Amino acid sequence: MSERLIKMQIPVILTAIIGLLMIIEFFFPMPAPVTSLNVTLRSFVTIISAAALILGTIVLTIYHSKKIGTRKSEWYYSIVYVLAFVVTAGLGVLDVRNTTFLWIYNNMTSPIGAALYSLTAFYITSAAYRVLRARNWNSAVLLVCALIVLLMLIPIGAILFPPVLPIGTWIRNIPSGAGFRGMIIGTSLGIMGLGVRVFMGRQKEHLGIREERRELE
Amino acid sequence: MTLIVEGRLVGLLTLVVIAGSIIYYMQRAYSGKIPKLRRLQAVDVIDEILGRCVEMGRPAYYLMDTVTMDNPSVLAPTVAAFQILAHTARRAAHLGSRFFVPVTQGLAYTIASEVVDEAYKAENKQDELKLDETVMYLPDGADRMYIINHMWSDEMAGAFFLGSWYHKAVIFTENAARVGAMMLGGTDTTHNIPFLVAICDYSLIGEELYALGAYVSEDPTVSSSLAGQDIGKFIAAILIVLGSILITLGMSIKGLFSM
Amino acid sequence: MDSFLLGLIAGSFVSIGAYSVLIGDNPLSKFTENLYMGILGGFIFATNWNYVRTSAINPVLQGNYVFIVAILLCVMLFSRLKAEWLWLSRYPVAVTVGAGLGLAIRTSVMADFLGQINATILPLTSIDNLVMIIGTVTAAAYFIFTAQTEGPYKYVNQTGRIFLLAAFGVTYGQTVSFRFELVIGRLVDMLRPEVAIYTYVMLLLVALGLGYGYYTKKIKWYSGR
Amino acid sequence: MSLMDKMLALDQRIIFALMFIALAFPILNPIILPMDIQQYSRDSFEFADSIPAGSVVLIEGGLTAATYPQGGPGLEVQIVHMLRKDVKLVFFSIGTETAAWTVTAINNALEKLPSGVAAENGVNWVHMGYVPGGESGVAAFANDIRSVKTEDHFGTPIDQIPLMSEINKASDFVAVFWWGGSEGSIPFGIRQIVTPFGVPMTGMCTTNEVPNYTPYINSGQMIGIIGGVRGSAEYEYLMGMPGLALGQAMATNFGGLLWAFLVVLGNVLYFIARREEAAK
Repeated sequence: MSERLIKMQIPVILTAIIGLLMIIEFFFPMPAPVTSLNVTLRSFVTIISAAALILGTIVLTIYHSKKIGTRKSEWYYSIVYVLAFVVTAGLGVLDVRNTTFLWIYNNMTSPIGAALYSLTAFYITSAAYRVLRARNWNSAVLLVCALIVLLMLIPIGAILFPPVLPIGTWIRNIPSGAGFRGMIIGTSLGIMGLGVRVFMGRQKEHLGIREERRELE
Repeated sequence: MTLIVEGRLVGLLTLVVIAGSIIYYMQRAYSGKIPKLRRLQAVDVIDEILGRCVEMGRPAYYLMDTVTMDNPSVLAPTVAAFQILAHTARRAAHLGSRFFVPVTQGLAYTIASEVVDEAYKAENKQDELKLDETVMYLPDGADRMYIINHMWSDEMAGAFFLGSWYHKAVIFTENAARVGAMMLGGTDTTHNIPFLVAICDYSLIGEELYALGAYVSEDPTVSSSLAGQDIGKFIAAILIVLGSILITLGMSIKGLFSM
Repeated sequence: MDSFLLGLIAGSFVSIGAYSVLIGDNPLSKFTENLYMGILGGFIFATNWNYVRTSAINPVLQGNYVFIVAILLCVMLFSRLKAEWLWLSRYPVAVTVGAGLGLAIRTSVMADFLGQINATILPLTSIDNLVMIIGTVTAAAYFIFTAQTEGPYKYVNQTGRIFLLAAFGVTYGQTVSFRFELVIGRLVDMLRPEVAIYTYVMLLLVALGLGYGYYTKKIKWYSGR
Repeated sequence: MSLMDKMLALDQRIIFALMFIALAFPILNPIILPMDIQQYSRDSFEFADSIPAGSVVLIEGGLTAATYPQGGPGLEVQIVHMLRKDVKLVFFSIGTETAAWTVTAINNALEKLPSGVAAENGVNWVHMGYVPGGESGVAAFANDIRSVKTEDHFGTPIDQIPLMSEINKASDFVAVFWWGGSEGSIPFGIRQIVTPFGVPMTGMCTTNEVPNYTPYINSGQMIGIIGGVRGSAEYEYLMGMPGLALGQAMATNFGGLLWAFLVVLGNVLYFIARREEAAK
């Protein structure tokens, strides 16, 4: 079989077959063997997704190890990464319910993750003061809604500015609800569009195949 | 043994109609008739920003944030970000403005380098391009401080925030605004659209990012897909308006949906 | 000093390390970030390895040989590490992307597309219903790209944009409160009566350390921007 | 530089310090203000309260370290709420981190349980642990639990768990409580459980995601929602068990006011500067 067939065409066809199998199974009553094939395929998807996450951590560890090897700028921080990775992964692989492994995770990773994730609270505030301007009616609508809703959410807001509560709830339920409803309809059509493009083999970037020269030229 | 699972007939018909219209436009596009997309204001904004950079002799930054190729939910914005990069790089080469594209993922870095290289070659401005200074690989975590510092030291005059943006949107847009750059921002991650819309001079909302990518690259696949999806939006509008009028008159078609 | 209190104190120290990035990148913040990435990487590696072992390797050892195919696909995924073998990884990606898109499409057409249309078919008897109908239709129509903006579509487009901006304004306000809640959640643990003293001492030490670093120019001071 | 420019060029770190103080101050000396209950929280609570004794509910635990302080108190109180009503609970998570924090929620809830309430692991509740694959994982789990889970989070084989003996699909549950935190995973529950199996669903998400899900609530696909720390505080209040969430909800007061003040101040300065330029 030609190289192009194995390396490119079969993966594309395989994507379409599996995708259509899932869709057909949902709309049409299926004989038992087809349903059990789909059940098996879905359990494969969870296993491969777990392996993909493992691969992600390995790629990052390789990057940091190379950085230590070549002594690139600030390579000593990579030693911290590699040591932390090896100790945690080692303990975890031996026994995923090891108390030290869970203690390290609960008391070292969690607080840092929470702190890093909350950093944007500070950046939002400095941005609010220094760049968030009602330059045109676009940003004016956005800013007024943001202020009303924020004051509605904080308990003191409804006490200082009572009308904020009914107006804020109405804005969130009706205009904002309609806006998001429009976007959900659009996103749903977007997923269908992406599905058709991928199953028809017209979109292959996810398989690492950059779009070949367009047939038109 | 009913032919179709109970309650899912209308869902199947809808899917067939929408997928059918997308395939129809796709076949037409590949036989030469690419659907004509609405010219988005952002196309002129790209030239306006790059023109300003040439006047002031300062670089423009093109930032894409998360660009991973194998995650389907991030595939559409990633492809759009690269299509717009190709167009913007070509316009930058044509107008002769300096251009900087930091990327935080390895695979995306190789693709971005290819795209920019091809763009300068297409404008035969190959000699002006110093690729390793234009497209740079910055590992995740180390990119924030590097980009912010260079925004200030380069006194950048223009910035593009296009692609799948997450919590870094606020940090970069604030600094870019403080430096005084003219900015075009667009993402489809609903949590971060507000920041780009509020802070950037011009902004793209959700699917407009894909439409801009398709428009500037005349890509038959995405253009025809958008044309087919528009059919779905027409159907939605008609069903809602018609259904609401009928229900006001006492005739409800809501039962149809659960056939 | 039981391990729970020790844990809270360690948590407070590393949080201060993470927050020090607000002053500008410094050795403490970089150390904390890399420590975080390392431990989290190890945690993700171990927990996902446990899943693959219990869901794929054990069944094969117990005689369920279908899962050999799953293990094979996982191994093929690792071919991404070498450019020449990249094509091997296209098979596992094809399975996940194919199934992923199929599963999303098959119910999205009913839950998202038809579900939202059905919910917007409302009697024109109240202002709320009218606003909801006009808003949903124009917001969805805002993303129509094959209609030219010269004709009547221009007004539909602008109306839709107002509703979308209201949606983003609401999201902006809610996100601001959400971000504050994240900080509060961290501060509650750091300022617990039995932990607060350690937090204050650590803050002092970090301030002195960084101050010394900046004074002697060992750490780069980022000018106020 | 005019006074205006100087005020606008205020160093970021001063604003950061002000924010730290505004958020830390109410934690050190809390002030509790009256707070009315939002309709979404009331709907979610009443739906949970209507679950008949002896039925089995599926709970997705999606809280991470960052979102546990907001959602944790509410989830803990809901677990107590359900176990006291003799409702059986099956937990699962679509993230490794979230699976670990679900264990914390269960342990804290068990401590809060009044004595005499049956809460045996494997009989009254079971934690099925981590299911990878995002939306596809949820679909796999919903259609055939045993195809993706051979043992629970603590390693007990699924066939030795009495609670799981008659359960293998999403339709075996009376309801789903989707504590999605900031995963953005609520649409997964709606698309892979509510729509295909018709199982009613409520749940929790962080404050920033509430607007995204109002369409699902208005359409009835979701019954109310617990929004962020305020939702947890309201659930605690409705259960008559005020706790950690109430104090944190109050702590957002000064931070929110500071943010609002800075936005207004920034815009006022901006408009004054713009009018001055126009005058020149």
